[in-house]
Amino acid sequence: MKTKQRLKYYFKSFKFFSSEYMKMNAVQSMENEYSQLLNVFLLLLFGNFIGLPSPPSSITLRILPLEINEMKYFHSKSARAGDALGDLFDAFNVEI
Amino acid sequence: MISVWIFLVIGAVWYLTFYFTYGKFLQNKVVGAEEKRLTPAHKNFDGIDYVPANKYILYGHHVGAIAGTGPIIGPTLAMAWGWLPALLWILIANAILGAVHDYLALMASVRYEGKTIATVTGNVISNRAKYIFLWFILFSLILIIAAFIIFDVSIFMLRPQVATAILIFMPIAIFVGVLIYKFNFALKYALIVGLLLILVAIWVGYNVPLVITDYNTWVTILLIYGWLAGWLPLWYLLQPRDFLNVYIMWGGIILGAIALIISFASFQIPALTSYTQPLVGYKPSPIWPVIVLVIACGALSGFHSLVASGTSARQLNSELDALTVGYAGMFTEGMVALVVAFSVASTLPQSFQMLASKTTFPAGIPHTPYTFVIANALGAFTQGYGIVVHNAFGIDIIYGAIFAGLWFATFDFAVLDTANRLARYAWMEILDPIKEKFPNAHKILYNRYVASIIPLAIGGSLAYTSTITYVWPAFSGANQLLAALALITTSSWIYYVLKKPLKISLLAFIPAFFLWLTVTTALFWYLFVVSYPMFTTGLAKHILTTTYSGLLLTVIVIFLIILDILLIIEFANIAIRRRHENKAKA
Amino acid sequence: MDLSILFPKEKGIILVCGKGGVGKTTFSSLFSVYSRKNLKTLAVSIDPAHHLGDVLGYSLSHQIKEISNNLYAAEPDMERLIKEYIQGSIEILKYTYKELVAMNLDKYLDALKESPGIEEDTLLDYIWKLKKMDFEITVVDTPPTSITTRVLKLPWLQSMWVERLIDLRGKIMGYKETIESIKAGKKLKLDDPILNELIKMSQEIEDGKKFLNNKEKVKIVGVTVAEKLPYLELKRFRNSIMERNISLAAIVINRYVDDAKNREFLNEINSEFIGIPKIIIPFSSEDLIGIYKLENFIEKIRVIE
Amino acid sequence: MKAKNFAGMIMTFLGITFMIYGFATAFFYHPYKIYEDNAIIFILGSYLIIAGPGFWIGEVPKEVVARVRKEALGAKEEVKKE
Repeated sequence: MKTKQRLKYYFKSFKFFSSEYMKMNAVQSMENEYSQLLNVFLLLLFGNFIGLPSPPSSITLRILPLEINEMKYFHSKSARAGDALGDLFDAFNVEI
Repeated sequence: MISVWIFLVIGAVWYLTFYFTYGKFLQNKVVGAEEKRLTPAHKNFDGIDYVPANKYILYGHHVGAIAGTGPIIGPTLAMAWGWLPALLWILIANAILGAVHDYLALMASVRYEGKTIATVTGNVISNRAKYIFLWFILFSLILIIAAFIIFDVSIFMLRPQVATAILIFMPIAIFVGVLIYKFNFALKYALIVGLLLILVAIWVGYNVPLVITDYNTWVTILLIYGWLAGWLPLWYLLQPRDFLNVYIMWGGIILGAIALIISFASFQIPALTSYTQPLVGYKPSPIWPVIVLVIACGALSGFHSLVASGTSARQLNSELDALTVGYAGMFTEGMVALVVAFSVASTLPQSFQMLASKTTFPAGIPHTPYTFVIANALGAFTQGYGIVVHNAFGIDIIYGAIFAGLWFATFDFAVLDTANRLARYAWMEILDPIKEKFPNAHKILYNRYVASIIPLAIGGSLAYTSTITYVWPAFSGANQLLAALALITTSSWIYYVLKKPLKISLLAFIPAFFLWLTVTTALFWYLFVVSYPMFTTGLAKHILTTTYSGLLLTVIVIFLIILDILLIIEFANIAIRRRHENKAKA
Repeated sequence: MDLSILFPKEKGIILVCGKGGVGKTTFSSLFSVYSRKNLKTLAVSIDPAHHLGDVLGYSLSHQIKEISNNLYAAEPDMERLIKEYIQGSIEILKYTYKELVAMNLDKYLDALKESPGIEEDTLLDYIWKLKKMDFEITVVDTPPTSITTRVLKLPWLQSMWVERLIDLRGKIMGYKETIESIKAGKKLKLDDPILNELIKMSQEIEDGKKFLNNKEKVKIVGVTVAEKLPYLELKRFRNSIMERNISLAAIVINRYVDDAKNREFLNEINSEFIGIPKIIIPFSSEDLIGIYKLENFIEKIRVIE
Repeated sequence: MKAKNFAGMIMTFLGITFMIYGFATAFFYHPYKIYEDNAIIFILGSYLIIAGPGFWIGEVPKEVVARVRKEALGAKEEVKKE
């Protein structure tokens, strides 16, 4: 009985990993583009703190309360602004 | 007649022993990775970039990102020296240099909150070192564009069936992409549909080859593709193509390994033909140091440090996973290199008879299997792969060869347009320092279209005028320098930042300096024996193409050597400054 | 023909615009005193110079108060207006993200007070508030034309920005939805509060634009005197609001003296602003202060086609 | 937006016709091969198929805005009706 269970476990975990791996492959560069666009959106909204032309404050004020969750991403992305090289290498999946 | 599969087993055992002995030592003593220390994926979790991923999935993704076409060219070319030098280099250099380089780059980046190796270099050594890093990347990308255009054209000219297959493959990738993203097809079925269509493409290619005899038209076609693909939205062309590519690669490797074992293939070439074989630029090239210019990605590649310090560092679940992802990841690429090397070694004379008539040997070079493998490296590999698969499963040799060709060409196309995009970015990044001094020059050079044309123009011009034996070693040189810089950074990170005792840090320093020494001598050798003489003979015989490529390669190699020396000077004065600080503190 | 041509069908706003010092406040007071006879009138001055109270002869405050029967007035203070305007947003934040109050978010929002263009937003928001009040007619004494033009053009600027943000947010949600559907293995429909908010905002801005373009609801009166500079400023003002197809309801010529210069000036105005009624307010030697004096002065006003 | 989609459709259609044309010419040669100029047409077709759909279906995210706007407008009508 022991080996039968173990085999079933291995087969199930293999199925899980292969489907996860497939998903990660299918979605990785789209996720990267999603994060870049999100960063641009946040920069557009709150750019006036760093000198970018920003929309009339009536718009910023109304969206600010809804934007708090995505602020976390905004901070971590701007902390890493200096070295976009890593992101580019992931997005383009260079195989050398 | 020693059979090949024993060495595959030896290779696997070798890597496993190294994994559990040297790898564990690196992990516990040198880097001191602990389970309880939080990785960036947990510390600055943001749900998009920083997301902890499962160890095996990250390993699969890391290997998918590093192994591609690299471990095919190097080992095939190295067969000119016989199978022993390549085998030894792939086993030893991988274990001591390659895997260590990937693992340390991964761990250093994990300790620097997922920042890339370029920023780590900036912190650990100096900001100028960061720009050296970018220059190496730019040169590697330009040379890889040239090298891969030449490879593609040589396959399409030699085996026109692959050309049709790849041209049908592109719309298939788009179709699969539409299935997945627009009609929300389940991934499993989209993959099956994709792979079936690829088999159809191979069958169509087999029956209806696409023949273009003129070399330069092919190069122009590929340059146009590189430029065109550089502008398309990422998710729409790149993602589905990579989605299929990875499965072609895994399929190719596993099929090749099984075929080698089942067909009891045995070495058809001697262990060592001669110490100096006419390999790089058809000049007698000694194994040490030139092997580093030939086998680049099979044993060690600077680009892996960038891949390792990207998603892999940001999605690492725990520090202990790093050994599997970084260290074992490189070993997998080593196994791929072994499979490629053995499939060529066990079939070289046979493929020589078949393809000798179709290969153009330069004047004054004897027609032997060992010069055939240099003049027509990809022919040797695809034919060899076809024969091995034929012996094992009885599939027609041409089909096997087309599959190997398609496997190579799909990755080539992927690298072609990604290299173009990255070169554009690296080019713009490098221009930063001149922003204040020459603002208007900077404005012109910084323009998006200009930035994307320059790398393609230089790389393309090399592709028009030069051949594999000149361009590939130049690329490997730049690539290995990148690795040397990354290794020096990570070893000084261990010694100066982690403050490990000298005895342990030497374990990282010695391979770094050995690599640096080998690469520098190899580049000097390349400069005086290959590229400069090529320039002078071209001048003497008034052949424009050889003079141009000789000149361009000489200039690039000189630039690389200058940067290389700058790198060591940079490291030297950092070391001296740090010793004064320690003395002052003590 | 008399001042009643400016009366709206049911509810409306009169914006009295002109170069500083041409007599906007005087006309606003005259007109509100006139209109209070048959309509429940509110006179408001959002001109930082704050002269409405002095002309009407009452000390006005931030809150609206009845100064005589059927006539209400107020002089809102800009600082407090901005604070009220931003306060709304702080309340929402404090309500939805209680834990963030510990991060004393109001400092963060104080920074927003200083952001450029906050005055125009506040003034526009105040006009929208006036629209909702239940006065039959509201006479607004506006700041000099340079500020008023920007306030009037603000809805178009806002809508340009909101459309761009909607476009970008739509793209983001498109990617997110595709990614999540692939991960979940089935087609998902995600709803994004920010996109909904943006679309709601774009509806409101459209309504605001329609309101400003509606000649019944909003009547803009251009005030000038028979001099070059105020006249040129009025022409420039007319051209800039014409771009957003807002038109002038009437032209007021203040301190009119029946001499050659004024008559010639009147002809030029007639040729330049065809089809727009002209309100002539004769020069008055003594200062027009207090409702009683204003009322007596009204019959002197002539309105010509 | 319409023009962009339309251009995308034309390019994709042209791409398919070029590829079929290029492929058809192969059968005039024994053994079958797509030769020289026909190959160029075949390749041009393949490039058009790569570039075409980008304009046409590249607008995946647009549907989301249209849907949300419809829902928002729908909600508004109910409010008016009550």
